[in-house]
Amino acid sequence: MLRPVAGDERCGLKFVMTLLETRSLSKYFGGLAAISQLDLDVCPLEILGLIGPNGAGKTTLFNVLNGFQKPNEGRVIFKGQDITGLKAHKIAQLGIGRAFQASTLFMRLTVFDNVFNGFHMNYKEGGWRSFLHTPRARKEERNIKQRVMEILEFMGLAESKDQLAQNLPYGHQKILGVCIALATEPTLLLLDEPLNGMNPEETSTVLDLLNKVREKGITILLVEHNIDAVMRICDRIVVLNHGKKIAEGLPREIGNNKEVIDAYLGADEEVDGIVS
Amino acid sequence: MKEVTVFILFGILILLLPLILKSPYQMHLIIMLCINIILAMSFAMLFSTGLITIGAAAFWAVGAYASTLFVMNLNISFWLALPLASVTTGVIALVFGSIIVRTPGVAFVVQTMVINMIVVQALGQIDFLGGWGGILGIPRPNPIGPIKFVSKTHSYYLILFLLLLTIVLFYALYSSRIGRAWRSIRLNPRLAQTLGINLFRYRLLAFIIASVSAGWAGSFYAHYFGTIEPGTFSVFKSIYIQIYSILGGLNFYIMGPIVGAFIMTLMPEFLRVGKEIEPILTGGILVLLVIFLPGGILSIPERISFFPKMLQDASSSSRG
Amino acid sequence: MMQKRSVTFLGMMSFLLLLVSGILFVSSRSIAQPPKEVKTLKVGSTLPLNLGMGVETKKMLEVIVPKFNEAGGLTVQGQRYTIDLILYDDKYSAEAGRAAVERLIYQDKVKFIICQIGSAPIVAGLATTESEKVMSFVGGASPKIVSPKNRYIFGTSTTRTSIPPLWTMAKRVFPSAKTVVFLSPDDETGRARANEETQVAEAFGVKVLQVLHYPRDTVDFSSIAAKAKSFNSDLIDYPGAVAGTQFGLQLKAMYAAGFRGGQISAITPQMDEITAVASHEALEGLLCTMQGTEVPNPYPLAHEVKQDYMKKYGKWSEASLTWIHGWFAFVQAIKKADSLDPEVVANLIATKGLEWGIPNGKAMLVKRPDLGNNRYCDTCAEMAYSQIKNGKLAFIGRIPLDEAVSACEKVFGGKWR
Amino acid sequence: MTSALFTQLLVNGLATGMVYVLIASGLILVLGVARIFNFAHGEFYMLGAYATFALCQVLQVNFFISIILSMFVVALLAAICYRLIFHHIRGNLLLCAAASMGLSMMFERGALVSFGTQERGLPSVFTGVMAIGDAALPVEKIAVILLCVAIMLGLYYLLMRTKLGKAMRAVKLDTEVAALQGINTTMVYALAMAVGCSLAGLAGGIIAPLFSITPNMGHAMLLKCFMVLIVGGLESMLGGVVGGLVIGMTLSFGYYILGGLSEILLFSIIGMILVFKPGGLFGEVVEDV
Repeated sequence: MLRPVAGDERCGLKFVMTLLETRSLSKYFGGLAAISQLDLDVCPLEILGLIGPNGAGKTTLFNVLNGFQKPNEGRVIFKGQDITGLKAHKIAQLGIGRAFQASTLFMRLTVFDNVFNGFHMNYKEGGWRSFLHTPRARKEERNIKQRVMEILEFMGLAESKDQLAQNLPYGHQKILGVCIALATEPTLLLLDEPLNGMNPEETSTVLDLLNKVREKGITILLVEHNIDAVMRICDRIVVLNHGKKIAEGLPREIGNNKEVIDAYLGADEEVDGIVS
Repeated sequence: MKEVTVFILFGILILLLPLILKSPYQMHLIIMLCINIILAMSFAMLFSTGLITIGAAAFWAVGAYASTLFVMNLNISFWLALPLASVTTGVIALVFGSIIVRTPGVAFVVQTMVINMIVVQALGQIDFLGGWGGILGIPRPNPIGPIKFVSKTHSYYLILFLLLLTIVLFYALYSSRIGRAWRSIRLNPRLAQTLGINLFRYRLLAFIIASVSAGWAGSFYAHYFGTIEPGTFSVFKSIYIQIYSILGGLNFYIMGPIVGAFIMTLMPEFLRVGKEIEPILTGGILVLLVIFLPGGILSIPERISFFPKMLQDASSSSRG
Repeated sequence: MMQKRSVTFLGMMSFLLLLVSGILFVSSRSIAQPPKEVKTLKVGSTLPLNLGMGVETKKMLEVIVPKFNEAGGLTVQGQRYTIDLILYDDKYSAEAGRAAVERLIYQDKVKFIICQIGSAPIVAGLATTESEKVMSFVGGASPKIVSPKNRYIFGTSTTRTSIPPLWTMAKRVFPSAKTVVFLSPDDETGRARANEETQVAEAFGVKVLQVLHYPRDTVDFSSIAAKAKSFNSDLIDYPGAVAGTQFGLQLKAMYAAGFRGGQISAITPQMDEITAVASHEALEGLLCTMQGTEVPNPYPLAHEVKQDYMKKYGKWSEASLTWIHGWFAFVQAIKKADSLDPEVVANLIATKGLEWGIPNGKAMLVKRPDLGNNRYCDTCAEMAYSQIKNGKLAFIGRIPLDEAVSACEKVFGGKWR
Repeated sequence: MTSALFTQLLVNGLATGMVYVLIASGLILVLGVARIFNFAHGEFYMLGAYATFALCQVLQVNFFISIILSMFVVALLAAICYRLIFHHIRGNLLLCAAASMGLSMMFERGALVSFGTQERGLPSVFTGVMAIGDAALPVEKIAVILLCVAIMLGLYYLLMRTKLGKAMRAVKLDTEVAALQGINTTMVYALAMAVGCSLAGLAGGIIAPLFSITPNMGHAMLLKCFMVLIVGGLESMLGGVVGGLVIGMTLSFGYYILGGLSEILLFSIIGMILVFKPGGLFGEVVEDV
């Protein structure tokens, strides 16, 4: 499906194929609109930043995109297919991966097992063969264990592979979350505040990693409060406030947008808190 | 290699148990223990997907009654009735499971409990199923060659075979991708969904497999015990089954039920000298075990390593 | 953290302590050995110690058996035996009952089991007692106990044979009664009793309008009573009811529903329990059986057990009498056969019958041709009846043993002696 | 069915139902706030009945004073049980369930051993019959209904208007947040346990003059309460109220219309609720998302 994309220099085209699009998407909680009439386009291979003050509906949007919550109105279209209201596991199988805001991991498993569990969808052999432990299934399992190590090495967690997830430092837990999401081999990765609570050094490491992830052919939709980082890494930025899109464009355009600045100033500058 | 030696020695011990235990009464307890282990493992399997059932005894009952009815009404061999009863249990579990597996948490606990009550009521009310008095004179398993299944020893080897089959089957499941999916669901259902795991399907699968294993335990029970009556399969049996698993250690899906059932089956017999205060002792020990060993008996090794540390920092540490 | 660890430590210590004391408890039992010149005969019993009737029966047995031993015990072929009663809890359940029976037979090597109460544990233990040729003198209401397949089990309670004598008495007390409604619990006993009483009532020319079953644990009988009342029958009968407060609640509810007709029951109500829940008006006129200890001029045996029981425990409980017939039958059977071989004893009494004395009077083994069993396997006994007058049981008469058996034969058919 | 009979059955169902409501609300409260699946709940009901009996019959205290006193006795006992047992394993549903099962075993047999085998009963407090139209209604049933309604109103007040009630609701919603707001959660848990179990104890006291008092009276009641939870859901007190009344009415009218088959009617109603409303009439279906 071709959509016009305003002033996108990087794509070099006026019309590109969108990977994910939402059309007049709305989600209400008891009369209160968490998202209202949202149109959003995500192009392939871009890193799209989603910013906005607390309560702007970013996390709700992720929950709707990933199937945790059903929208009240509107459509979600992924790779040309209508995925509105599908169950979360179905959407995951179609190729939308998600890394969570809070450290949602398998806390009592090792780092390795965390990522290993993430490979659930990527077995070619069925559960029956795996249950019988046939040679083919075991070979595939070895193969997958190798791929787990590849991901851990790629993300720089290989050394702590035998540690329990709950014993990891906070920053590493966040990266592990991304590792698990990568294990599902998604086309589109939803990242919920991966930089939350990190120092500048860790931040730049993660930003490098995200660039590397994109180079592997994975589109990233990023929610982040760290505006500097978003400006640095994102190809495009969408600004939400009260569930509505108030601005969309290149990082520097957004930086100068008066409405955006107002929205942020009006929101007490409190950007690190926990969004409901 | 030390573990392998221990394992082999243990295996020999189990195989030669009838030679060591001379008293048929002790063999009876061991046979009942094996049945209880299978039931507790079926509880543990559902727990491995994050579901807590208080209805395991219901599927045990279905297996027992199905097998009995097949053998006594259709005159088929026990060896055919055993798998047939297991399949019947599986079908009934599919029906109930597809209704209740969608609601995890406390709701599931209450629902399984009520299903247990419904099954017991049905068994008692329907005369065709024997009514409240149950069914008497259920034949022993048909003889295979010289093995007649009259003696406790033969029954022991049969239930041992079923138990080992269950253990191997469950172990294979837990170590396969299915088991990993279950573990993901139990540890974090939200995250598991984003990994593409269909919670409903995997939980239903666990529900059916757990019920089927309870079903063959039931089939064996009916033919070993010779009589069945609805009261045996009441909710309180299900609660006991749950306790077996908790006592052994919930994080040990196979060893936990074995250890827990071992204690809870043999302890009341051991305390029989207490006559009417036996349940008070059993209940008290249960409460103490739960409080002081919340990780189950199998967590003792972890706990023991605490003791030296405890003595060390007895003066320094003040963290509440 | 700290606190928790010390708590753990304490907990494990107390657990160990419990274990050790348990072991000591067990071993102390085996240390105490009786003197050698008199041999010991082990006799087993399993009782539901979670229910009042089980505990009362246990208390009574613990009075009778030591007394019996003091009086010289049992003499078989010139050898004196004292009885060692080994008693386990069967929790009224099949599983615990079976385990207890297996333990009695294989661990304690008993050859005789007496006075079991609950049908579920009895039936569960049946497979083992039969195959191990262990004789059982048991209570329990289940007809499965007297099924022709069994050879070593004898039903020594009168539950299965008490209905025809009851209705003989009922026809005397309520001669004009034409219709009856049954109220019985929805369990095996209730259903079996209700079927049997239907047969008996029809044989006595009384029409059974309805059999109403209620769940075993019911305490609120108002609606059932309203239903029972709506048939406007002459009589209400309570087959299979449990003697205790639940029975009182049924009478209370029937009275509250406005029923004023005649009421009969084969059980012996415990007056202190039912008067605690029901008013005297609600109980007035109930025809029921009476314990042999309560009748005017009780038999010596009845007087004796009551005195002994009160000497040991202070307070008399009629419930302790209901289930002990098995003990007297056992003693009489051994004396008659003069043998401790269950095979010999069982054969003898199954073919020749047995008569013995119980606190209520005389009892005898009867055949059950109506159930296809031509062994002497079930028990008929002399019955005493009473009506409740002003909150007290008032004796109205006995049905002697002969008449009771004849009534049974007339109703169920076949020759019972 | 005449209208008199209908009224009779209605009052009867209401009385039984309200007793279920009382006990089930206690169960829901303990489950919701203290996160304990309390298998010993039926035993607290039994202990309440025995305490009332002891006060009324042995110490000759007035009936109403003795039910209130026995409520406090049960509450104290429950709080002690909480502090000694459940406090160490708080938050763990399964361990609490197992511990409460052990507690139930101890209480049941302990009652039989210490209170004796004789089943008890209290003489009726209200013996009269009230005539409304053609219907003759026993006053004691009406008194039970009124008492239960009054207690439920009191509970409502406690939960909605008092500080303790607010704390309980906060803890039920989110324990951590409540703790951050400075609520002493241990205290709230213990009090929730005490209040919940004392409701069962109160119910035991209220039914003492109507029904009988036996050591194993708790089992049957507990199973009935689980049915109430299935019908009403586990979430709210309202669910407990509706569930209790539905079960009470079903049994009352069921026995009259169907006789012994009414258990089947009850279970088919429960089966339908399982299929169509798996979370109960007033419960949300909580899926793992």
